[in-house]
Amino acid sequence: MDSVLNISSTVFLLIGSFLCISGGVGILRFPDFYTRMHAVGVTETLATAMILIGLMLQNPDAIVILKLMIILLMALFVSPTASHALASAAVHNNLKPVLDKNKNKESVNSSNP
Amino acid sequence: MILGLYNYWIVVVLMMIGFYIVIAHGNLIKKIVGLSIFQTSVFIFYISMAKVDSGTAPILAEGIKQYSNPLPHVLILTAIVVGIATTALGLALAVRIKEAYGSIEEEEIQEKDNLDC
Amino acid sequence: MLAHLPILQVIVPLMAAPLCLFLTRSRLVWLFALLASASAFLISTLLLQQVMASGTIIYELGGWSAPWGIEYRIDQLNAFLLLIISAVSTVVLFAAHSSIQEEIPADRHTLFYILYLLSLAGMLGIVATGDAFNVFVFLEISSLSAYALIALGKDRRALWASYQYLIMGTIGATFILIGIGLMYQMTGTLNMYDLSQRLPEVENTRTVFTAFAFVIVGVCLKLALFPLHLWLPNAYAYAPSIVTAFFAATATKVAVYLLIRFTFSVFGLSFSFTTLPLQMLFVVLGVVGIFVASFAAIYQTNVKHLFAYSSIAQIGYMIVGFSVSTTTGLMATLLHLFNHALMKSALFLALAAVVYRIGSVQLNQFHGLGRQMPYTMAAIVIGGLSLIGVPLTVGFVSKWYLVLATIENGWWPVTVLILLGSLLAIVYVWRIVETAYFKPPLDGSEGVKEAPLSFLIPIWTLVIGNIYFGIDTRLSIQVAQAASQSLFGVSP
Amino acid sequence: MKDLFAVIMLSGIYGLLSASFFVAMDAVDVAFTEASVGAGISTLLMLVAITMTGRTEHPVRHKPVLALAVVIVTGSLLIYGTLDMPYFGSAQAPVHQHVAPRYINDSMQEVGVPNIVTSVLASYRGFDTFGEVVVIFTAGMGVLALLSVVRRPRDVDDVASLNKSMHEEHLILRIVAKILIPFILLFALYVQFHGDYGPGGGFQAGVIFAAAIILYTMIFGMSTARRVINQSLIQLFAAIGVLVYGSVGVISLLDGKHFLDYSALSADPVAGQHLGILLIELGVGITVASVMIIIFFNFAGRQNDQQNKENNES
Amino acid sequence: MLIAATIAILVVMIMAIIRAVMGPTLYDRILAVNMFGTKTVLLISLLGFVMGRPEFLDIAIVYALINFISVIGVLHYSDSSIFKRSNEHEK
Repeated sequence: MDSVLNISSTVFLLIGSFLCISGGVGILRFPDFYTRMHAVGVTETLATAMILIGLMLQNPDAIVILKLMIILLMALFVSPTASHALASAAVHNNLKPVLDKNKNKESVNSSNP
Repeated sequence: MILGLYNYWIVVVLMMIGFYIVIAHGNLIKKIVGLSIFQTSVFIFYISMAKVDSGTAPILAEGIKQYSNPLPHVLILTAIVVGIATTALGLALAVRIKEAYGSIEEEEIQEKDNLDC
Repeated sequence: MLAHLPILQVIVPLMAAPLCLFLTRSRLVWLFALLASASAFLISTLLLQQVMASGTIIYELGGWSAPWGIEYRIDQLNAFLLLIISAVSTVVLFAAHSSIQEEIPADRHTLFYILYLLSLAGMLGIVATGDAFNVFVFLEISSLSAYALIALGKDRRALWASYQYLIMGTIGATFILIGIGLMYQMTGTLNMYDLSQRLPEVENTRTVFTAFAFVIVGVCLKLALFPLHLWLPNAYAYAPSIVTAFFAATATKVAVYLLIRFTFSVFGLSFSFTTLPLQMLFVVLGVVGIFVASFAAIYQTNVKHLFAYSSIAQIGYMIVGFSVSTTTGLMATLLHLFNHALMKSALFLALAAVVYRIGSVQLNQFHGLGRQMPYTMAAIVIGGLSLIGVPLTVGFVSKWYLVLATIENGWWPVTVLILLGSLLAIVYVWRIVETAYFKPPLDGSEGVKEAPLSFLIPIWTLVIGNIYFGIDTRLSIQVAQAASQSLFGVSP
Repeated sequence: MKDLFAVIMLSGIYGLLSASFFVAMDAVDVAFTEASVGAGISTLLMLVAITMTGRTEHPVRHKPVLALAVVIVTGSLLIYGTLDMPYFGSAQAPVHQHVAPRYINDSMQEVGVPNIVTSVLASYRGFDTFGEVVVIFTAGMGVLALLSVVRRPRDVDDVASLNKSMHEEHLILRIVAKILIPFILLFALYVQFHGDYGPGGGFQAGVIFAAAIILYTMIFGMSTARRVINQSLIQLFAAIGVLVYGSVGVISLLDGKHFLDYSALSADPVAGQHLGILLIELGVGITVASVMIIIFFNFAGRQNDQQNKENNES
Repeated sequence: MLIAATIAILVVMIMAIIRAVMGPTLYDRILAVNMFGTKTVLLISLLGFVMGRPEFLDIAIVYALINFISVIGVLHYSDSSIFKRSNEHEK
């Protein structure tokens, strides 16, 4: 039983870490704000959930699991809300996405709103 | 084993970055940011000296022998409060200076002051 | 209750400050603040008596013995300083109600009194405490309220002066914090007495040397010692007059106290003055400070600026006395602390009265004031004479002991320089006298009347103090002597 | 970096980083405070300030050679000073040998609180904490003295209409905030009363409580928040916090004990300590929460005023 | 395994800092800071487990809260008129 828990915890943590890293690569490599935002927003919630679940499997203490649940709930509430607010603020202030692949280089510089 | 001090050296470098921002920059807000970096680095210095190898947080629990030193933590809790108080007051002053002088650049304010005299 | 005097000294003004918020009328708040300050004064008198009679008083806060808890340790030096601060604060506060009517908007009056009381409590706390970190906390209480008080000044330059003071003051406080941290790291204690016991063991380490350097530089920033004085003139000149009178008489004194406390009691005389070339450094800085500041004072057109620079020069005298590091030298410093507080508070209060009547302290507005405001101007003249060091004023007593101390030590050139510095004081005081008495009044200033009694009473209390303690020197000398002897006794 | 906005974002990151460092160094209570203050409140205040002072820094004309020299001298002095320090983490350092062992070994018998930081903070060095509360009270009064504006009723309506247009579209934010705010307040209470057993205490609780109010203010607008929280009432609360703390001390004075000696509060000294710590933490919490709210309201109120003026002009 | 996850998170945090320094727009920085904040929450939770005192998760909760509030604050105050005006300038 113990080893099952351990292995599953490891798997969850691994997936979480991988998602985190991919989000990080996304925020660095993607050409404009909206795509970066997409990279982070998509991976973030899942990565957080994976890592927190992985941690929950490590510890049998009820209080700790409860606290982790609270953090998870918070993350589920907060991350999408923050992303939404951020994106809508960007749109509201006329930040234009980079649509054409050929213009990538110039647009990164001129994507100042 | 001189490397046993590396932690303090990093703190010193951070401190000096903050200190440099305070005295070299002319922008009032930036000075305050520098000040808070300077102070935070001092906090890190205090906290590093409280750490004991293989010690844990100073909250008593069963089966733990080595705790880190709680006293610097207490001092820094107080110092953090002092820090935020200074920051708040400094920012309030900067806002008022902007209203009164129309600028938050040290040089421009100094020029306007010289005109007043 | 007598056993609790040390703590009551600090918490009476400290607790009175928040209580002010519950009072509604400005006059009521003023009376309440005055009451709090007066009781602090009463307590400090009793404390001084107790200390002179029975020696050092130790008060353990929270009932925890030092070094685990915080203790208040009142010896002659602290008791003397406590008396100076609370006395000046009470007298100055007496004039506050009239003065701030003119200078501070009505909706800020309550806040002014609160901040004033907090600043007072902060200074008393710094002086009373025997714990190095507690010094830092109370230093910040007094400084934060000082920044806000200075910024209440009418002129927009008050804001800028306050901001500069905030930056310098915070750097100073952070330096002190670093110094305390380094000391703590080498000894494991924060209590000053305990530090003085444990520092000698590790005295020769580079860390303690650095700790000393940081503490001293930090204190000197607060002290406005010569190269670090740039924040002071503007802060004093543009603050509300009452605030200037209070701070000019007390704030730098507290810093001098800290300097003495750290060098003499904590690090010990032998470390401070023999291991390091500190003596030379301080004499040079002190003397250069006297001259630079006095020359600067001569060229000022704003009288508050003028006296602010003169304050920096006076700090130079205190530092010279301090660096002689003999009993007489230290005694001269302590006497000068007391005397300078008397004269500067009288001078700045008189300026507050001038501001109340003519709304300006530019020297060219002073024409003919000698006839229009005879009592106020007479007070300025006596204060000025005291600054110069004319016999029968307090200024003479401290200069006399200072000269004695330098001669005793064989520092002839310093003696000559001190006397030359006093000559410079004659020049700047004369400029005021000349304008006020020998120039005809300006056009359109016919309506200027003598200041009201609420100013004259405190001003003349201080002026009479100036003369009384210049003639009957027993009390001040006795206390200063006891204090300096105890400092040398503690750390041989 | 000339863009102040970026500078402030980075300093927020620095706050978060140093707080994580504090966790790694076992200073959980400090990390708690630094997270809420360094990364939260002070970043917010700086942001509000730059909306009023402008966002870009002008280039410096002169070369800061002197400043560089001062910094290098100070830095090398400090490095020089580190050379004789005990090594990082060494249990033999004087810091761990003197004073501190008593806190670690005896505080459970003497104070009876598992969190040693709390027992040192509130009992052994309770007077420092009193000073800390007064510092924060001073800051609140100072900000009031500098920034408070006399409010006319007409302005309030302007603000309300402005806020309405600004926030109507943030429907999602409003709903999430409505769910979160009670939870945050509850959590603040938990932190307040759990400080004896885990990281937390009055200061942290106060900041979290204030953070909830600040969130409310930002999402529902200044004038709505003003209707909920009366300005002069909150000032009285700031004073009450300090007074609660002080009166605990005065009670022990009246009982003939030393100032802040909590054993005066109860027949059993340890129970007295418990009660005393509870009361003073409450005082800290009240003052900190109300001062934080005062500071934020005054900054934000000033900013609203300036905006209104600009709108009226244009 | 915990250590590996911690290191991964640290790497991502560095990436976020790089993005926050590079910008180029305001929103990129906010995004980076927000991401940094959530990663800090994870880091703190992980650190608690690495050090064997997982009961300190309270700090992580506070982080999550403060992070949310500061993102809202940043957006709220970056919406104000001065920013808009300076943005128009840049155009």
